[in-house]
Amino acid sequence: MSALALTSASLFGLCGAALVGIGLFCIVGHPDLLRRIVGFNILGAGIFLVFGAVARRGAAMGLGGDPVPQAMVITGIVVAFAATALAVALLRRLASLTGSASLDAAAPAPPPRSDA
Amino acid sequence: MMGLTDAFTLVCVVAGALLFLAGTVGLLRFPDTLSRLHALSKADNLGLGLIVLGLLPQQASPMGGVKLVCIWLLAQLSAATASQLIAGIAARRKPQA
Amino acid sequence: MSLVFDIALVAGLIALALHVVVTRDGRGAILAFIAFGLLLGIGWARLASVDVALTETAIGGGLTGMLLLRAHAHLAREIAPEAMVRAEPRRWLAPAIACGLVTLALGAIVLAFPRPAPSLAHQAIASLETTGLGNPVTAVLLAYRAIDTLLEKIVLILALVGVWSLSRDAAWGGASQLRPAIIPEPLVFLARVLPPFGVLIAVYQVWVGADLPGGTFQAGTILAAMALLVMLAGLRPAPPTQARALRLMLAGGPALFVLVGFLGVAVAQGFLSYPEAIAKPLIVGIEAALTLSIAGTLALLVAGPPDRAPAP
Amino acid sequence: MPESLTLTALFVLLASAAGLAIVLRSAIAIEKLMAVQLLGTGGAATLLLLGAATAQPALADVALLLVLLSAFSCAAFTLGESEPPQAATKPDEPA
Repeated sequence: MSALALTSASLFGLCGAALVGIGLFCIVGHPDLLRRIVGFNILGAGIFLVFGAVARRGAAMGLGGDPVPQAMVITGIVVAFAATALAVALLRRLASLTGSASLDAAAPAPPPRSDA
Repeated sequence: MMGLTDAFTLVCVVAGALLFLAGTVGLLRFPDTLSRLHALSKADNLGLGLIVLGLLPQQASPMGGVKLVCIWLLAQLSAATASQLIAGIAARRKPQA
Repeated sequence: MSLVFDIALVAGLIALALHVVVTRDGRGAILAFIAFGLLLGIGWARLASVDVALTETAIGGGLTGMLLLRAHAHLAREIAPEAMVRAEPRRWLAPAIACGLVTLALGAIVLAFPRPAPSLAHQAIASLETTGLGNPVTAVLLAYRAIDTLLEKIVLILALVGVWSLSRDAAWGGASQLRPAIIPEPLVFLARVLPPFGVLIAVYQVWVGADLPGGTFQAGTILAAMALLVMLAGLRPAPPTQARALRLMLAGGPALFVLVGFLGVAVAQGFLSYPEAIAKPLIVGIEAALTLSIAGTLALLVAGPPDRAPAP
Repeated sequence: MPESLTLTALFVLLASAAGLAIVLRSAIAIEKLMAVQLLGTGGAATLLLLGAATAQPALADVALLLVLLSAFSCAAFTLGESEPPQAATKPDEPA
């Protein structure tokens, strides 16, 4: 049973590693800023899963996992959500001001609104 | 006696799982959006219902069973409303398409 | 058999993440991300971390999805179709190789974890009695590492201040507009029927969180989702952000937490240490106050910066 | 018994995920939403089965949340859908 739990934990750890790579690629490579925010969330999910593997391997004393990494992941999920909300607000403001959702210099720049 | 409840659980649970498969097949094979929605809600309601029914005898405490039934009722409510919302969008889409 | 299940789950997660990266359809990517959040919740349940599974399902599958969908709708309105980002060919090979290397390195680290795994479970269980709690994760969050939770609450408030400060000057202190132009009838029905269940489940989560999986963050997220649903259906307008009661509610949770922390200096061993006799009622009290303030903060974070001028 | 329950859970998960996999690649936005809904209900059923298989009653709470929030994301989706793309009034910005 313990060998099986071990394998399952490292499986999710490896999945976390893959998700980190995919999320990073999305952040670096995608032209659409909203998609980059989604990529940031995938990256975060991957890191949390690696933590989850650590927690699962620390199962002892009748617990399913080590509670300390679990608590850190809960904190992390909430903070990542706050960061996402801030990024989305910045993006919406950018779109309202420039009429573009990317940082490429080629984007057309209409005259800024009077309310800006 | 124990064997009988286990058999009941298995039959219900497997029937529920097959309904989920039917929902997927309906989602893929039916010709238009509304009939796909119909297939989907059948799977939602009946599939989850059968699984809940099957798991009821396996619960350790009566409260666990009550919780299961509550989950099913909530799923009924939200699935019905979600279907209405989706159908509304589909109906408004139709004239444009 | 359970290993097969895990492999299927992991394959689904990676496939959905890849879909998010490669698809051209922006809204399809967001829907795939919501599905990703749901699957990830099941994954956390498989890792025996039910507390995390609850949080991930509520935030990853619920609130983040709504935040992104709203942002997508807003961008579709603001941006002229010809200015939308075209999928022009970019250099992708070098970033792909670099990201692949990161994955390989991280994977090697995962496989090279020390063999008798280090664990703080013994210490967590050993001191559980002094807190009066039964759920070690809640104990870590609100007793052993309470300073982390306190700082996290402050990060949430700071993020909200940041979001609000992105409003136009004229709208500062006003309310956000959540109500869509057309409200479908079933949405109104949903917003009338679902919130009572949501509030019940949230109260249950806080109550049960002391001894079983569940707790403040999960309950706060559910309450936030229900509040958003009500505002979305136009049953209640979003509150003006300058309302004193709202600001008091938002600051109340962390303020109470800090107050209890300093009380700990006076009557117990130091900052954020609780007197053993009343540890449990104290923790449950903090949780209740924090739940309300987390719910308010999360809902307003999703609602976004105010965009109507405040009533004079 | 736990083995067969896990097997059923795997089956339900695969059945609902297969629909998602195929629908996400083609089709209209609302059908993607329908597939996500199916995954929500299927996920709840999976969690209930797993909870019974591994004797973790707390998994029922996760299923409860899943059911509650799948309706929520459907509501969030209608928000973007119900507004015509080139609406004359922009609720987020003054005209």
